[in-house]
Amino acid sequence: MSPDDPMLPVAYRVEKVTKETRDTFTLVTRRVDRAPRHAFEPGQFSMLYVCAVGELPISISGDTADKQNLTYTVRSVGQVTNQLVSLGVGDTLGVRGPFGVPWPVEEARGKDVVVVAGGIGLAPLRPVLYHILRRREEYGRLVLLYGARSPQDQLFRKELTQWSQAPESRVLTTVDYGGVNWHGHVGVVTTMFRYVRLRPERTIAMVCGPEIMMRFVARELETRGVERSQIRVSMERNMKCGCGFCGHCQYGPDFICKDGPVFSYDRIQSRMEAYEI
Amino acid sequence: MRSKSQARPKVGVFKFASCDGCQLSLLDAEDELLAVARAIDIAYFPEASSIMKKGPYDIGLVEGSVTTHHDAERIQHIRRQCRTLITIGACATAGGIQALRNWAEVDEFVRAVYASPQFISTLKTSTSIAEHVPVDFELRGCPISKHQLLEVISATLAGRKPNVPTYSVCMECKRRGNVCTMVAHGTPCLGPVTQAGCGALCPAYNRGCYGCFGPMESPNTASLSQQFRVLGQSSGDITRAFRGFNAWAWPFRQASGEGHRS
Amino acid sequence: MPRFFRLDEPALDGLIEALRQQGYTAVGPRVRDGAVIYDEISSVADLPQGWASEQEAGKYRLNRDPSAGPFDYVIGPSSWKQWLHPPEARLFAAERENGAFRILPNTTSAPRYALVGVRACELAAIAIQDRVLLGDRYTDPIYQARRKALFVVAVNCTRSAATCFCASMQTGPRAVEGFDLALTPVGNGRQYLGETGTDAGAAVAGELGWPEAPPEMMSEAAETVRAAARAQTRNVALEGLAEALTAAAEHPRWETVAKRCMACGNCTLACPTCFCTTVEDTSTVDGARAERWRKWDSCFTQSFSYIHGGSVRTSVKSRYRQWLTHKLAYWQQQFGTPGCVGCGRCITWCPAGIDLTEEARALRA
Amino acid sequence: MSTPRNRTIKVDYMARVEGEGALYVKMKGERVEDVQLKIFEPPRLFEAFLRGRTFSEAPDITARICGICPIAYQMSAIHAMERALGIDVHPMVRLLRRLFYCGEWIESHGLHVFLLHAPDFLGYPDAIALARDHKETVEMGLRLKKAGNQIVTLLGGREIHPVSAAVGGFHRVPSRAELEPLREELKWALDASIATAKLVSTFECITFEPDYEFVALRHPTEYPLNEGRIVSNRGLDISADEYEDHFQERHVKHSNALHSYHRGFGSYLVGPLSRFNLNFDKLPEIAQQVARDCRLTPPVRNPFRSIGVRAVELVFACHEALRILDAYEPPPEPRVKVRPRSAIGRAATEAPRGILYHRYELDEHGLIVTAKIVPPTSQNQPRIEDDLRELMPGLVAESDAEITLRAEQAVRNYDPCISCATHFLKLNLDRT
Ligand SMILES: Cc1cc2nc3c(=O)[nH]c(=O)nc-3n(C[C@H](O)[C@H](O)[C@H](O)COP(=O)(O)OP(=O)(O)OC[C@H]3O[C@@H](n4cnc5c(N)ncnc54)[C@H](O)[C@@H]3O)c2cc1C
Ligand code: SF4
Ligand code: SF4
Ligand code: SF4
Repeated sequence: MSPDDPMLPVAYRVEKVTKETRDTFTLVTRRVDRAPRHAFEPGQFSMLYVCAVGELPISISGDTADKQNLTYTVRSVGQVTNQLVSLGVGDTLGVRGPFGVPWPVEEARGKDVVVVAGGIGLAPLRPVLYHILRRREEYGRLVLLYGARSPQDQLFRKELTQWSQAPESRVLTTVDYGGVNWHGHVGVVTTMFRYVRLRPERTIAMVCGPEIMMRFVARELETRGVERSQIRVSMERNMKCGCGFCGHCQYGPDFICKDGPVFSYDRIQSRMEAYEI
Repeated sequence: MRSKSQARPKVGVFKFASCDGCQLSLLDAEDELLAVARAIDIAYFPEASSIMKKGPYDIGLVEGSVTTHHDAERIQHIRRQCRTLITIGACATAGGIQALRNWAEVDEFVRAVYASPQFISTLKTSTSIAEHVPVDFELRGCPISKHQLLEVISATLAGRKPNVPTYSVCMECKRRGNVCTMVAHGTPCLGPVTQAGCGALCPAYNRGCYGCFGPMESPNTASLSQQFRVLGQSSGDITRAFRGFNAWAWPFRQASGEGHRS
Repeated sequence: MPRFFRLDEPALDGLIEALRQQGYTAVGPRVRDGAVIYDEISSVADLPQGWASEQEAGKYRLNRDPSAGPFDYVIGPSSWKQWLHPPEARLFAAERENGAFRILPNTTSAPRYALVGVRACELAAIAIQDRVLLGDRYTDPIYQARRKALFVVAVNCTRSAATCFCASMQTGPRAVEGFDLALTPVGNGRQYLGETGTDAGAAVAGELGWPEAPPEMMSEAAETVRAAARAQTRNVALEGLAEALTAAAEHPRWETVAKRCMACGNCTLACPTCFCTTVEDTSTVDGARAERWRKWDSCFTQSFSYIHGGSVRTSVKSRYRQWLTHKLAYWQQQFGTPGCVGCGRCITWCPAGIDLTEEARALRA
Repeated sequence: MSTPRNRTIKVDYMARVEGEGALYVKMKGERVEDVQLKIFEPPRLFEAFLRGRTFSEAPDITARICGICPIAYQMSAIHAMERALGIDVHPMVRLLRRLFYCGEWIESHGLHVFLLHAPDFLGYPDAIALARDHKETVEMGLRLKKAGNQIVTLLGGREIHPVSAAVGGFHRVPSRAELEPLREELKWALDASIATAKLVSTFECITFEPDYEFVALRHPTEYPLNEGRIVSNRGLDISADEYEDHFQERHVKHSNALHSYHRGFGSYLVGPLSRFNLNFDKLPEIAQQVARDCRLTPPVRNPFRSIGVRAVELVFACHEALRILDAYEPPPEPRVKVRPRSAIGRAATEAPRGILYHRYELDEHGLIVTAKIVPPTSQNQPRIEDDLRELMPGLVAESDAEITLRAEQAVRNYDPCISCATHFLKLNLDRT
């Protein structure tokens, strides 16, 4: 029908697959028809379609400066993600979007940025780190707090080291279970706050991870004086379309696909505290 | 979708106490049967073929309920032989209509049917396969829908979760544009508490659903029973309504008892 | 400026015929299986003349009523969304080609429907779905194509059912906009006052040469429609409702209603504004071809809120809360109007007889 | 291994029959010592749990006895209930029931002829293997079978356990226009049935002609489906009400199915051969002609030729279905009102495999007090054993494999539905 049917996927070819952890893979993809890739901003997501299997919301984890590829980091947790991570170089997948409200990288200009990620939640935040580090002087301090289940579950390990070496940047990681060879922090990500000194009035926080982790992180940030409106979280709900037609991602009055996934904490704080919304 | 070429999955079809209807559904997929036979290796399907390849099997389709000591042992053996075990139909998933014996004195039942009851060896109950061994997927219905069976086969081959919804028959009923028999005619209908899958057949034929796909994901049988009473149903009627082809499925079993109390 | 005409039954037949001549598929009310449903019609003879419905919470009966004209039935179970936002629609097909796949968009053109007998509440419902599916950023091409090809003949209500409450929702019973032509039955329902709403409507009226309506016909029409409004027994108090419901998230009433609610989904699918859908991917046994289908869904199903790890709304209480709060509160914030038009379908067609107006009232207490 | 000796042959599982059973043959030299058609399909005890259910539930419950011929169960149950409750249905309802039944015959015969029986004659393990060499034949069979299923689905919603048949009529009857799409396919099916008859008449058969008592329904004007008197070539002529006076069920140790005998006569045969032999004159001319062309003229005694007779019945069923499409007008009401009363009702109809008898005793609320169901396979079971007893001596020179094959084929001649009789077949050939 209409050429700009938002429900029609566009074919992308897998150019490269990187194994990040035992269950998480990064796929670099390029448009099959060689037309320019879809434009996106950090924090936006695509609906990725595996032919005959299904479609899922997956955040773009690549650099906005990469003008050729769309990159995704996928954790295999179920049917479709399993199939997605087993795609090999040369396989095709369908891409719709990008959809959603991005992280406030413009608004954050000149501010300290605290990025808090849990597990796969680092993937949607990676474009933010790329963005800031490329324009390092335009932003204040950069702090990344990253929690993973175990050292083996940490994503982007090489990059974590690179980022920690960037000027005015701190990267603190923690795990739930360390094992014998782990000499880093053990514990939930909120415990990391005691190692960083925040300048709350000039801080903007971007948080992505399991809902319960985001709830605790947001509370922690709030007790440390960061205003609710300066805390952004990325929410997750079932999505079938990405453009507000299917209704599945409703979260109170908001559609996560188009009013989110990135929300200002002050808007959704009461909903995050409630049950089964 | 199958990206890499892989061996055709080896499939076995096994029968327990049943009417054969569910396995017949495969033969009733006339348009797809030959394509199915190309896509999977039908290794064991006595109703259709004299070839009986030994296990193990990638997929076992099990029809029927367990009603004899011998079958109770046989299902253990089959489970060990099958990587994925899929039960098909109300007998296999809930004990079937023959589970009505579970409320009765079986010996008396046998005496009622057979002149020489001593020849008959049967268990006191008819039970679902899942009461005996772990089951990977259940396909409901008395009989199953051949569309759902084909979906399970195609989805398994494609690596997709089968589209087998667990919500109510009403969802399909309304999509199909049926007139609700309960609201418009006052005909009792189990649709609201029954799992979709048949395409809301009975309401489309102007009768109430009799629950052949078993309980839906969150069956509120108490509310439906109350509504049945409003429609003038006696407690005996309500008991009978829930004691059908899925009588032994827990929510229906429970609801059929409630019928007595009121 | 709207113009007013006088129509009799043959003129109505002429209208249906003219629309069919123009290539529209005429869809209107007709009797099937003990209810008035919407389906294809070819003439006035197909309309439910002589039938009247009796409606209550969880109950509908279509009774013989010799005095009833073709439009005296009051709305039944089906709504126009079935024709504009179909229950099942294929989004696209895909074909395997040496490892890759090719997307095949739908190629069939949208059907052209002339809807005959659209009520004021239903016009409001269509306008609401317009906002959802033709909204700001994205448009749904399936809905859009059908919507564009539409011709609407509205009919103002002269009777109300016991479940109607459009007057309190300010959506009826008189149609004010969104139609090409509107009719009001007068003179015991055997004559009609015709009103044009668009140029397309005016063109048809002109072509058929309908005589102008006398002024007394207009006042009679206005009065019967007002009477239908006065006859309504149910209502929802809109003032402050959205705020009250948003604040009532932990109200004990949700537990009470969850005892009766069967989460069967009937209310949402019968509702003319509920738009939610799910998708299903299918493939042929040989894997050569795949399709993606969209189907009406409901927030009452478990899978609706499923994310990896489990459904968000596992309790029926939270699902009922989603439905009612969305309809009467969140919708206002999302789209600027309530999501309810007062048609009463969710009340009549709830097999457990749950009454949204009653719940809304209890939740404010 | 052609010298007669004492030997034991076992075939554990017999395939391509509906249900679970075993066959046991014990031979001593040329003498057959014992033949048992063992049915170990677990008993499902329908007659017991039907008690206390309402009359209106019997058609749907008894349908679950057999997924291959559910309509036969629905029809016998409905007719028995209507006899008990004194109901006459509209002639158009009667016609529609015949159409419904034709659908089941076409489906069931199509299934048996192409998918279960033909592989025996052509030397294949199943229809799927057959399709590799004879694709068109199998495709024709599947399409024919589907034509039958289309009738059933249209009238009843689905192929297996359709939902529309009811005591008093149907829950919903179709309009003429709804039936119309069947016509083209049935025309094709009629031609395909004729081709089928010609095809199977070329299959090689051994010579084997037992002296059967053929028992079938007979109707004054029609080839029997739903109604008729029960007649035989030995002079039996009774109504269904008298069935139990003449036929007796025995319970034998080796089987979970009851064996039926004609009192004073012994085993008897029901099913296509019996219907054909006793009602040849009622077949439409086209079916008679096809039969003659295929050298099938009554009495056909060779059970191995039953495949041809089934094909002739396919011709009849397609022809009859087409005739009904022309004659049908929707009845004024889909079904008549039924008032329960205390009574007994009996009925027999012609399932694809033969006579299916039901009897119900109802109380004043319409609840079932006692039920009795005699399916065709129970009736044929003693006769199958007799066939084997008569067939075996002639095969004694053959190899074990050959004997087994023949024995299996002889059983399959009956298209036994063990689900009905209760279900599964297993052959143990024990020669000592
Ligand atoms: C905005 C957004 C961004 C996301 N970004 C990423 C990412 O970058 N990397 C990543 O690994 N994961 C991401 N997810 C989560 C990812 O979508 C789920 O893990 C995935 O849907 C699970 O699907 P499955 O089929 O593998 O799992 P199953 O548990 O088998 O789920 C079955 C089906 O349920 C639905 N479903 C399940 N979970 C979700 C969900 N969270 N949202 C929508 N539908 C769901 C899908 O239709 C799915 O096919 C994101 C989710 C959202 C909402
Ligand atoms: S007829 Fe039954 S299945 Fe259909 S909507 Fe009504 S209650 Fe639900
Ligand atoms: S409506 Fe109910 S009884 Fe009828 S076929 Fe469907 S699930 Fe079975
Ligand atoms: S009430 Fe439920 S089904 Fe209806 S639009 Fe809202 S979320 Fe969707």
